[in-house]
Amino acid sequence: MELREGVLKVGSPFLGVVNQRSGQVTQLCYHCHKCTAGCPVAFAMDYGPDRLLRMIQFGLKEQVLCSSDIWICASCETCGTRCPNEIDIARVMDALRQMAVEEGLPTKERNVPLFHNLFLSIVKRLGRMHEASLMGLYKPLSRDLFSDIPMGLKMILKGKIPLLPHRIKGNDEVEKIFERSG
Amino acid sequence: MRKVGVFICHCGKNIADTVDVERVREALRSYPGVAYSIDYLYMCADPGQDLIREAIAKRDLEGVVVAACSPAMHETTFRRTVAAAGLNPYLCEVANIREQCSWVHRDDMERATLKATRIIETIVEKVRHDEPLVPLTMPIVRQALIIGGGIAGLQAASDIATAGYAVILVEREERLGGRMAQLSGTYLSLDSTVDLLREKIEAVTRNPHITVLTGARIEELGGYLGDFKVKVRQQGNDKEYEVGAIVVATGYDLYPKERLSEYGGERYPDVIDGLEFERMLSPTGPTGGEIRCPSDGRVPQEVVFIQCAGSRDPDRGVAYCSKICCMYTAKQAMMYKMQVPKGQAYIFYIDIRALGKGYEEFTQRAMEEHRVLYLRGEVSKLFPQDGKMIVWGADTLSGKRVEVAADLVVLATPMVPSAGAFELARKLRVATDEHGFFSEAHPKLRPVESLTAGVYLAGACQAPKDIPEAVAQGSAAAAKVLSLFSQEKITHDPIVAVVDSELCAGCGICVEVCPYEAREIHPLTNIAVVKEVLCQGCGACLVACPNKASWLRNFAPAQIMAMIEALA
Amino acid sequence: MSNRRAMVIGGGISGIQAALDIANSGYEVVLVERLPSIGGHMAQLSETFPTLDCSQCILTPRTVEVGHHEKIKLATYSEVEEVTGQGGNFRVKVRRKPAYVDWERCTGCGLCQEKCPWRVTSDFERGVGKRKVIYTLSPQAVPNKPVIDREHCVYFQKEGKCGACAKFCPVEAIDFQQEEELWEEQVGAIVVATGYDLYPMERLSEYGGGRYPDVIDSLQFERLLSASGPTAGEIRRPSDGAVPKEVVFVQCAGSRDPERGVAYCSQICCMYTAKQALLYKHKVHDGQAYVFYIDIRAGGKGYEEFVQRAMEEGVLYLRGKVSKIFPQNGKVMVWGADTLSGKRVEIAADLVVLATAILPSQGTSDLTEKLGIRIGEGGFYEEAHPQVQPVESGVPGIYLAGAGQGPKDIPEAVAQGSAAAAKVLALFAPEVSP
Amino acid sequence: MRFSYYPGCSLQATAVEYDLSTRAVLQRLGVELIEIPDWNCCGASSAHSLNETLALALPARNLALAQREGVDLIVPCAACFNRLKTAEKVLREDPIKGEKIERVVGFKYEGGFEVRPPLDLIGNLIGMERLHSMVQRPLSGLRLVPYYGCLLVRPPEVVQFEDPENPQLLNRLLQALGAEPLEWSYATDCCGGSLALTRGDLAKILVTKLVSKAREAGAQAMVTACPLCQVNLEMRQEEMPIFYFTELTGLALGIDENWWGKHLIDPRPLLQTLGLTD
Repeated sequence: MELREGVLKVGSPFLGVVNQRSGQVTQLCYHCHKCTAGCPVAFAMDYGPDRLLRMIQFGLKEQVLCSSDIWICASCETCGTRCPNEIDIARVMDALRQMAVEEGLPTKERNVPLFHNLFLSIVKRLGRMHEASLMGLYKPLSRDLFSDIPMGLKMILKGKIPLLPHRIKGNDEVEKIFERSG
Repeated sequence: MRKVGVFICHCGKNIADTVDVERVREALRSYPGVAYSIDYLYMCADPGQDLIREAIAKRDLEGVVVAACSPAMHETTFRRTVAAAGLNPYLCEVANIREQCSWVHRDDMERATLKATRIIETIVEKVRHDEPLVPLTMPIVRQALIIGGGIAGLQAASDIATAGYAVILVEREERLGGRMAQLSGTYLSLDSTVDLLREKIEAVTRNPHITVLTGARIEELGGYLGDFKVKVRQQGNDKEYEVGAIVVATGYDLYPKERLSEYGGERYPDVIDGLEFERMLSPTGPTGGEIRCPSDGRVPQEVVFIQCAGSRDPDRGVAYCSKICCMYTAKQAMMYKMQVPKGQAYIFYIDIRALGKGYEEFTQRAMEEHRVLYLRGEVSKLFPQDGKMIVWGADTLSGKRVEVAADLVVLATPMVPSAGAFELARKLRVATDEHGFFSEAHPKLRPVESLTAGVYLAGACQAPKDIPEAVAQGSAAAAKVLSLFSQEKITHDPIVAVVDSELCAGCGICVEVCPYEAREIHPLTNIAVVKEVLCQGCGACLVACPNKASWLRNFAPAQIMAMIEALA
Repeated sequence: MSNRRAMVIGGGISGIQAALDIANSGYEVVLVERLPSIGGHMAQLSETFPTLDCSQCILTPRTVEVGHHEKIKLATYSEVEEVTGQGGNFRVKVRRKPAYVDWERCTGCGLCQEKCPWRVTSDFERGVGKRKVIYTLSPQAVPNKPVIDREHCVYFQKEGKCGACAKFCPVEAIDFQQEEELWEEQVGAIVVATGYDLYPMERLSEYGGGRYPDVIDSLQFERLLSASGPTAGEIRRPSDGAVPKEVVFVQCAGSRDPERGVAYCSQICCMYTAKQALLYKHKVHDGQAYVFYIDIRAGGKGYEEFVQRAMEEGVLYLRGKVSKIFPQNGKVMVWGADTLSGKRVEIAADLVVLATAILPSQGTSDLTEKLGIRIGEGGFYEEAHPQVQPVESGVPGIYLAGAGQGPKDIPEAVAQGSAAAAKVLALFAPEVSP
Repeated sequence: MRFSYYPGCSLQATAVEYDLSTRAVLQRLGVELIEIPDWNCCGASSAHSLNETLALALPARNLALAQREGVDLIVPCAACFNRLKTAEKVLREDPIKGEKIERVVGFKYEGGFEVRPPLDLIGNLIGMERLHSMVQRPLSGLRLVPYYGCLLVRPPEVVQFEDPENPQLLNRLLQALGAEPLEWSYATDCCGGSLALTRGDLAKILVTKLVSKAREAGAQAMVTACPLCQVNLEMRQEEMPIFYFTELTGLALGIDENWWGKHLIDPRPLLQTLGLTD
């Protein structure tokens, strides 16, 4: 659905789905931009939180779900805290990220969902995080092999990154939680 | 059995096209108690009314049912008609077979006819059980109490007193003029409010009919419409007054700045609210009208005005728009530019609400002539840096973030009901809305009346409004008082609640539910008493009474049961 | 000794309120109304914001009260011809148009309207409905007496042919020979409450006003919404009677547009548009309503919350002006913009509703000359002082109320009606020593 | 005073000094901590990005473990605290989602305990006066900016902690320790911690700005209560040490644990110049 020249069609269920999944009434936004004005990473986004809400209102599902915004959002909650209309935009971002992953839509920011996926796969296996494993998986897959490597070594040397993973006893419970959460 | 006459109106074709009025007429003739039944093209017309009058005389009718349009249209007409024929008007009732029947069943004449018959039969039952009633009357104390000496209260006082009635004007502060006295100038003309207000104040203080009590408060209020008893405390002394009507004009306060923590609350001296800036602009203010930064007294070169600094913010509990901020901000920015021509004024807004005559043109002037920069967006954060206030905002129209290093920031904080308004409302037994503003009787057609008889509203105590609206409301409230005072006596519909003292247990539930303060528990008999002149016949008490000890006159339980029987 | 009778010019809600407040204080009032019955524009409305009360239902008790009031002399179908004298003692010549019906005889039975074979476009229905050539404005009209529209009446235009109304009238009230009446009223004070008209849609040529049947103005849409309107409250578009599934509301259609000479804001459009969009959604559940706006001006008690409710119920607000409207394949194409996303927007609509600008009602400027009061920018009556004398005209004894002084909504018009009444009452007050 | 304790993954790894100092300080203040047995990862920002149920259920399992202890739960990691509070709010206020989470985890939330950050425990339950009275080595001359970050204060309706625009506890705590907390306007501005690894470039921009603002305010160091912030802030610059508030509390209370060596930016030179450590 192209907004620029095409015909605006609003009947899409996208708005309703986003509202339902995020628990927010996003059409209450009157576009005062307070969210975007206070957002620490809006400068790096394609649209910024306010415009993203606008696009949700327009039902521009693909543009929204493929935007860099949803992955660049740092979940700092500044937007929702200041929103006069009580829209918790960080919850909207969560819902959008979840939908983007479910729909398997491409994104420029592929490393962010990759990171989250690896993170959770480790938690599923061990019950807890293991940074060394995470880095070992993430670095090659993200095609970002070398950045922060000296920093990682420094941390290992300082005993801040244990090399051996610790699996919790109740890991079967955690695995069950993963399974039941779908 | 009371002899009832039934008069069926065709309403031209309005009724007769859908309802077979002749069949209805015939059906009614055999209904118990119906002594006479006739149909006619237009009952409300003179020949129709003549029919009714003649039938009452010739056939000794003791009750009348007119089956026609809604009673809202012609009940008064027909009651007058029967009264002219010597029958008590409360023995005449209207059966609505137009709005409630013919208009809504145009496609089914058979059933519409049956329904019309049934509607009329129920009303016949009602009339058979109706009591003859006379309107209630009571005397009026022709003196008004105005609470609040701001512009709305001053206007109400002077209009009432000009018409020759005595007025007690109670003002909490030591001076009259209210918020308007704090302002620098009005928008549009930029006239000095001081001069405009002086005239209004003089009109009040010079009027011999007006007693001005400043530094005074309402301590207690008793009585009701036409005869309130008010205790006013002034300099420690209490004095009681009797008044027939009350105008509430207690105005507004600004929302406390300290609750706006993302704007620094009260932490930064160079972040001020709209009224503080008014004082700065005013020649009688602390700076003699010079715009200076409170922190160090310098002339601000960049001033940021933030509209909706708390308003339209359900998150803060202020979901409403404060209505006046768009205009006073435009005015303030303009006055700033006139004083500091090289300075820059920025206004952050969401919507420019220029709601008034000449207002749109005024904001246009601010933009065009005075180069005030309007930025559509909200400010996210304010903080000090290097002696300046850094403003982080946005302009949604360009989609850009905006950062201004301002010398002075002016917050257009929300209008809220003035302190103490809620307590006053309780004393006056007047309803308030969820924000504490006084509730009007009807948002469209009764904007200056409260639901409490004899208590009227003017100005910003009812909702945010600007000076011309407050003035118009002050006059409007005065008109209500003048209409009241011009009556010889107050007359009141006698369809009011009554209490069966045998059944009443004095539980007081009816007192709680009555929206008009028309009920109390008698201190000696411990039985509910109806203050008939306050009762509006709404029926809330009847429903609430666990003992069924209460009913409305001419809506007695037996009567209603008989009406229901007629349908069965 | 001044004359303690008042005249109210204009029988809309503001004039009604003024008349009732004065009459209820015991003074006689002459209420002059140009149309055959009172009620003004409020009688045309469907439901009112923000409570969604039925307009007719809350208005009728007031019109009926006026109709019955012993102290109010109703002069409908009449206009002020000439005013002489001064505050306290005005002499006003009133000219009553011939109704060609003897209202003294007429019982208001409505038979003539039924029998009249000729239907023409109704002004009251704003062209989206028809009426007979002998007509009342509505079934609840006060007074409920018909008038004959001479211009369309076959009897007048074809030299005596037809005359059905006269044949069927049971009380012989039809009087084709009736002439206009001219008489004089002596009053001490005058309240001017002549209200507003809408900007003619035809002048909005980029929106195809008047050219495309499915581009209508907001009062036309009110008639479509109204239960007593031509569609009995069903939303049907004029061209083919279809239920529109996409409706575009265009605010500021003419207002805030100095190029068109309407630099001012019409003040009520934001709210009634929100109401219309909401009512549309209530009637057509699967329909989509779009509102193009520049600023949402919801400045009244409960108004902001009302607009929020419309948004919450699915009305889509687009911030921008519409640049062009044109028909295409049975649809009405709307080219607009949304400045919040910086995008152009194109909507294939079934119906477009223009919130056209509020103008002073026709005849306002003539009346100012007769009354000797001032007219201000935009052609509205000018008040003595915009801040502290909003209902005074500047001429002693003449007061202003309602939208004739400037666009305003019902509660403001009512408050002004009462305020003007207060001025009259103060003027009429007998000298009482305190 | 007895509390249960949820350190969370970071405090076992990159924020080990936060764990050490928290335990030591609370012990000194007379608090007994019981680490809830066999706790699991709360899912951090990854779970809520990908799966809402998981994001609530992972912390809920820890709440279930804490519920057995029946005392308030201390959570030093601001991210864990935030996730646990979010789950707690759903369990308390949202019957539909709450019931689902209970089913997924296999427990019944009964409440009866609060989730608290140690800053709340020290500042509000123990009190600044008591803390001040126990200071053995006032941190005189140490000029610091308090840095709360995001997750401890936002969203306010979830964390129910301090005013997110103007929190005060860290300032008051530093005062009680004899240090010099400085006014600055970035105490709750985001450092980009959640993007530290995936968009290091963005994190760097945010960190650089914060550190330069801190320097402008005259700070020698920053003080945090969040392991994500601390690591991110120390990773993306090389000059300004970033303290956990518990480390400085320990220092002032005279606890001679040596956790300084764990820092990526060694704070010892700074402390030495002020004579606060050897």
